Amino acid sequence: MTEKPKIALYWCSSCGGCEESVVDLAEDLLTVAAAVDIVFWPVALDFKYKDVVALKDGEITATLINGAIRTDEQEHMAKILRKKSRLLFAHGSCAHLGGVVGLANFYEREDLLNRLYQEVPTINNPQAILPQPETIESGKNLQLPDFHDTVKALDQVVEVDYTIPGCPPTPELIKEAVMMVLEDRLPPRGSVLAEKKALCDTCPRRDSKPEPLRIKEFKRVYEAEWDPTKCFLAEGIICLGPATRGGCNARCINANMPCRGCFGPTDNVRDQGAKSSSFVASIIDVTDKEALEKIVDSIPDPGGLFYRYGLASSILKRKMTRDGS
Amino acid sequence: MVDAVTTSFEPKIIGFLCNWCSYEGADAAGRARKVYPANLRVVRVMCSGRVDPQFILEAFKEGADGVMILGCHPGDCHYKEGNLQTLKRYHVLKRVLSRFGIEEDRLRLDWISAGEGDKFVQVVSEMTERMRQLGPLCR
Amino acid sequence: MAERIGIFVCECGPNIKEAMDLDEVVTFVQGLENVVLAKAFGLLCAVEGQALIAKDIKEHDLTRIVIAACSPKEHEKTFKQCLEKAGLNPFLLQIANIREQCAWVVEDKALATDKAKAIIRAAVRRVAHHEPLEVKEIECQPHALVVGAGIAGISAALTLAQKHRKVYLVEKLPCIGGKVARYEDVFPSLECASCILDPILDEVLHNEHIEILTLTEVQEVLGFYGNFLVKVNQKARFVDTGTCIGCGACLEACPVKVKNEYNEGLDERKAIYIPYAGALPNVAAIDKKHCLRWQQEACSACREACPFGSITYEDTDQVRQLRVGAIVLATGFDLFDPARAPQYGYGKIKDVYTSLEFERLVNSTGPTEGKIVLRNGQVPEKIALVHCVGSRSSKFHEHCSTVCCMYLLKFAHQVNSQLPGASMTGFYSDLCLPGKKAQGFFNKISQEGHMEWMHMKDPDSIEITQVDEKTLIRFTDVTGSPREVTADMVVLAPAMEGAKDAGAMAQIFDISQGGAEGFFAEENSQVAPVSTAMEGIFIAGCAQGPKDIQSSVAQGQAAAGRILSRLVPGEKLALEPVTAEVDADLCCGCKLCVGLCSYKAITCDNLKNNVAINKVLCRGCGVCAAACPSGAIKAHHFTDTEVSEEIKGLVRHG
Amino acid sequence: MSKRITIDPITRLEGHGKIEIFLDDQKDVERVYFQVPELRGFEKFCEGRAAEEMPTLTQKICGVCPTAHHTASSKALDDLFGVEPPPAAKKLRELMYNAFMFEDHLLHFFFLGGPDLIVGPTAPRAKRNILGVVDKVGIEMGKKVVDIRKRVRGVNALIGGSALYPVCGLPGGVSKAMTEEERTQVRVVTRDAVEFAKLTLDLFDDIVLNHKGLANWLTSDVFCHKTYYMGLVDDHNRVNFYDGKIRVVDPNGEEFVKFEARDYLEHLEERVEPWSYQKILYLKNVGWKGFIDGPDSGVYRVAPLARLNASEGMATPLAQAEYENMFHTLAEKPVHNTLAYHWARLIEVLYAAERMDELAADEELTSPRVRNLPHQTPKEGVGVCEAPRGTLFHHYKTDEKAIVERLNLLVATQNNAAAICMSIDKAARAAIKGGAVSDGKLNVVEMAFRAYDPCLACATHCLPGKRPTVVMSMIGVGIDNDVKDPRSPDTSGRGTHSLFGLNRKMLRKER
Repeated sequence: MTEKPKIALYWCSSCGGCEESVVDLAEDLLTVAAAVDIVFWPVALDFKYKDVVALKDGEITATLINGAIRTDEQEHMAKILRKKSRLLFAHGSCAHLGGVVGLANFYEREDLLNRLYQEVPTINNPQAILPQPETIESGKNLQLPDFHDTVKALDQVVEVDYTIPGCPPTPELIKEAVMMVLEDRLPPRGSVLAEKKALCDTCPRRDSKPEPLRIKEFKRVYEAEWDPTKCFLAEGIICLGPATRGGCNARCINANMPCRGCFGPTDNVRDQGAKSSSFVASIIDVTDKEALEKIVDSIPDPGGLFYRYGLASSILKRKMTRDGS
Repeated sequence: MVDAVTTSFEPKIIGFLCNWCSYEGADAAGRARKVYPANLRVVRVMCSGRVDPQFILEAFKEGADGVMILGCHPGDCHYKEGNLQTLKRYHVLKRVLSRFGIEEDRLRLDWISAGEGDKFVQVVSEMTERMRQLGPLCR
Repeated sequence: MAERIGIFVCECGPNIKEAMDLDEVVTFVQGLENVVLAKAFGLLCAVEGQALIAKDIKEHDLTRIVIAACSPKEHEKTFKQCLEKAGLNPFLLQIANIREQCAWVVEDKALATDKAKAIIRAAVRRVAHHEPLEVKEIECQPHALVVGAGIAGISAALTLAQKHRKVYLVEKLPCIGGKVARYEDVFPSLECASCILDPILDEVLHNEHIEILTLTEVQEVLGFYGNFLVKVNQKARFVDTGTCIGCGACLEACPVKVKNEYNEGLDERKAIYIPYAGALPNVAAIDKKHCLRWQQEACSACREACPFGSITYEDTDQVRQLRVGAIVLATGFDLFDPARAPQYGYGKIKDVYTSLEFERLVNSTGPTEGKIVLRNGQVPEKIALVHCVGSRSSKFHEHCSTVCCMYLLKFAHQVNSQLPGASMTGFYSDLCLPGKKAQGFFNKISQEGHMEWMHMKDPDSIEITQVDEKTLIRFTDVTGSPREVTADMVVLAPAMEGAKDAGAMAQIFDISQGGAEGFFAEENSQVAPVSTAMEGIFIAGCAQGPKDIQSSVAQGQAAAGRILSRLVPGEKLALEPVTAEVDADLCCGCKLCVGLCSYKAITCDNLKNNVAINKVLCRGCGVCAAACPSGAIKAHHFTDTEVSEEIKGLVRHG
Repeated sequence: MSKRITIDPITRLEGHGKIEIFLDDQKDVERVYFQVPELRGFEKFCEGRAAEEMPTLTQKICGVCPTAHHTASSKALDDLFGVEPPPAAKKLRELMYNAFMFEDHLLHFFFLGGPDLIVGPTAPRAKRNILGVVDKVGIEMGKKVVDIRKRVRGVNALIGGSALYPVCGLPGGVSKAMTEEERTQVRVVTRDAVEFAKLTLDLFDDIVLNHKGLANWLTSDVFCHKTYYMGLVDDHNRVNFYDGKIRVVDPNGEEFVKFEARDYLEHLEERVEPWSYQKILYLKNVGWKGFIDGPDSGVYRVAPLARLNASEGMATPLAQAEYENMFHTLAEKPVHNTLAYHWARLIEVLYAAERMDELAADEELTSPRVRNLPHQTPKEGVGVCEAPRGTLFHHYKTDEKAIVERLNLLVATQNNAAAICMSIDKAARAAIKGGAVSDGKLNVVEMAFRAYDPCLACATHCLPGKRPTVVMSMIGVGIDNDVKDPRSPDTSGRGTHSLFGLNRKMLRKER
């Protein structure tokens, strides 16, 4: 009998939500698992690093990696798995775009450590102890993986063949991706396996969008109540739907909250944040200096909002630094 | 903040010039043989309204220390209101750039008509001087 | 397959050559990716230069061309043609401006050399991504739209029709002829107005090339010279123009009376009405605002009365899309409202009239069938004629309305001939009597006598009050001393202003107004008096400024002339090839771009839920492409890739 | 160079951790280190963000207990803006919260820590998991577990938008009201939840308490630490997950302090160890004396057992009875045995179910008024709730435009960090003598922390939550932890197939 295709799953810097989304495949996972050999899944199985190394290059049919890349260990694993796999999938927002953790790129590594271990009000750390890559305590040597200055999306350390977007991706999308592999009907390499169009296309509030859309003031979700049937933008609440790939089943919209962009940009857009800033600016209905300054200032934290998930994969990728790192 | 680097440092500046007013203004300066800093590199666009924020980020990423968008004066836009779209985008983008640690002065928006060769020279010179003070944008 | 790029560097005599080290530049760009040939030449724009380019394109089968020379503003066209002749699509060219923006503005030779390298490198990177574009042509639309069927509009329409141009003559009132049709006589000839106007109106009404749209207003204008798309709304008349002969039977029958605006409210009309006796077309119209049927009352008096069954309550407003090549705006004037200047007592003192009211009073088809009488029916003995009401004024309009002096003289003549016993007083601060006939007219009327002139210090130094039965006129005379005069009747000459809806018109047609007086601004007051900043949109008559009939006719004909001379049938208009295009597979129908287009070129298909850009209307500014949140809009010749490659070429390494 | 034994990664918990056991020359345990090796720094990169984004931003700390972070964060926003949610909003939040506690606790008992007791600490590795549990409790029970978790998660999705990452939290309320029809559906679920919780406690009686070997573990000194205990209590000092005051009792069960969330800084302090990214919390007013227990050491514990120890009862009748029963059976209060966490957890499951049922019965739940708009200028806010794994604090300082300037997060497992290290150390010393190491023995070491159900993703605001449900489902598809080749036949395969089929129901995508 012919060998079953080999599948591997691995996580890098992530929260576990993507693993959850795989489990949510439920009985479909059963179907899938029956049709494949899962050769590596540290989260679930006892296969170890050495088992992976033992595999021939390209022996794994497809590997799904979730989580962003921040440590040497993660980068190293990603590279090995790339070598061993015919197809490599970025699984979820963090692998795809850097995700929420990518926001750390607005700060220096040191800022993070100092905040955590020295500044927070609860801390008592007079000798300013910081976790160390290597500690020797009474002759005992203890290691911790060091972590990089910059959070990276998966495709910044290895070549990625396909992407399953979302924080987390929907089980449907994951299933479809795996079936594409099994049934050998994958779209062109590099595709993001979700809707081609932005969220507005499938948004339940689509038809309530006025034309033209003009905003004299932006409202923040805590400042106002809004009509739960109307387009958020029309209500003056910033929603990133127009700049975000569809495929999420508009889950946030259905909970009466605006889109924050977890599915990332559509194909021709290189920087979701830049495009968001552009379209948000374009619906502003004032041009006189003062009024303009005022309304623009009313956009809360434009950087963090427009780059909520996509900072690490944006054009600039991180805060510009004096030392040029 | 002028640091040691800047004395020898020559910034690279990308200018997005609209075809109808500012690019003409730049040519006018040329025809009048008005000498100005060689630091400026010009991208011609039909309208300043074509300038996608992605272009500006790309310019910074590729090595520009400063970026200028020059368009027709409000009311004189060849396409009626393209420059006003740019004006709005500029104000939003400025706030985004600050998050990236890019000083406000590194992005400048100004209006230059076809006749204003002198103003063009003045704006380019100011911008170059300011970038010299700010020093290189490290990446 | 990789592109084969040829680079031609122009020495421009000494201009470029001496400003930089051209050999270094050429050697450098020679080594750039996809470059198969790079050479410098003395003067590329010269015949020899163009020949060289054409020859090399063929010999080295080049697929992309970079020309490093003067500004594209100088010779881009020249070189485009050159490519075309050599069989290359002209859009596969990129000009590197190393003269105006390099050689001429950089002193240091080394710096100039570096900058030139960067500029050319950018052009090379960019041109590799150029796509061939096709310049599409459409046949220009020879038809014309004339807005306003007054004497100016009519003159324009007739002139155009003489050359068999189809003309849509749009009038918002139910009848044509404008103000002139409501005058009795015209100055200075004192001919009867209808005698000169009626034949013209008749000609218009029966001209096969002129389509008159009464009760019609323009709602939207898209497009450009040679290709305007105009949306007009024709209000329901509820009377069949084909069968109604204007017998007036319905008017008798109608139970509703309202003030008759066509007689300046001096008498009443019915809800179904003909504006004034002799109004053309001589067809009744129902005034929906007052007709009982639209107050939920079951009245059909007029339908029952009509012998021809012409009453059609079923009529509805009709919106039409007209395609024309040019537009004439002849929307005329309205009078300054004297009530805004309480000193004239207008609206408070009953026998104070505006000039238009007096025109109707002396008009045989007017409220009194031409009799000059006071509101109480008595004949006035003393009549005051007041010049410059609201014009030449420090408080209101600065401008002189140019015709008031003349028509007040006309009034004097009309009074004289009807009420020989009546005395008249003219209150003026200056008289405006320009041209070859005016002074003679003044002298003639003065000789008729019965006219006393009061020389005011300035137009504002007059006050009209009611003292028991008498109307008292106080004013400061030219010497500065206060004076008093009484009168039975006062006729005011209010300033001429642009039509009340001129502002709205200006918006719709995207032209500007000169100032507070509301007249449309001409392209150039000296040499382009009937054209506007908007190519293909012309102005004529009092819409452009105060003037008499003669000048209005002249302007109407002038506007028509401009159109006839330029808008030749069969002429091709090249469409802008640098336009934006929507990728329907990517467009999510967020519609954010729709409102951004200054040319209303973007429309949303709500069924397909995506937008489309009208190639004819798009001007290629690229605003929509920059704003499109999902990158679904491509700005041809300025695509994201082309621009970003150019940026890389400009700033990367050195 | 001393001999070392490394357990890496430790399994059947959320998050990544590793244990280093150093043996002395006698091959006895000299020192044990419990390391947590990563961080993502939410405390830093949430600075500069808009306050209203915190509930959806901070919950990405952990894909396992996002609802806890979402809730603590929403409450911090209430405090920040000084706005009380309307009654309906509070009830919706609490309902969602108890639903979350219910399914998360069950997850632990049946899939993670529970198996240690149910199938026995030293049972073969292949059995120490949901599969072994099902063999022991029977497939019918297995079906019930799967089914009730699925339906309760449905309640989460209904209120929060997504069962995984709720988005409904706003200062002063929630984004969406509940309809009467929805409430009717929910009531059916909550009634069944109560029944199931009872069933689970009976099960615990049968297979743990009535099993001498296992019961002994519950009293064994190996798992005993006399520490302080902390938990959230209502006005009558009864356990509450969603709201109340924080009560701390000393090792003798006497109230040590009771404080408002806002005052947490006066009572809690953290320290850093160079060999772990996890920070270690202790009672500020007792002070850090090292990894030791007793009244003089600031080490305290949180989560189920601690909550029961720190309270004087449960707010619902059935849970109250079980509460009394436990302390009576174990004949001490506070109970110091770590393994009693398992029991306490099930009592909380019952409480969560009863509380859900109370709330679902409340007609006010469907009031359309689910928001109050804030009017106060924001400055500082603290929010607290009892996460499954312990007391969770969110603390924000903002500018007047509600942009976060500073934030501090004290997450559940951090409270237990010191105790966990101690438990592992103690268990290792007891289990490993003369260097004799076996899988069973090492598992005894792992049991020591597993009882706490630690969430290290949270603890470091960093690492991938290791999905225990995944462990289960993988067994479900016939892969056994001890069998390296998944293609090799697995005797338990059949039973697990049907189990897995149900697992699907349980985990089907929320809508």
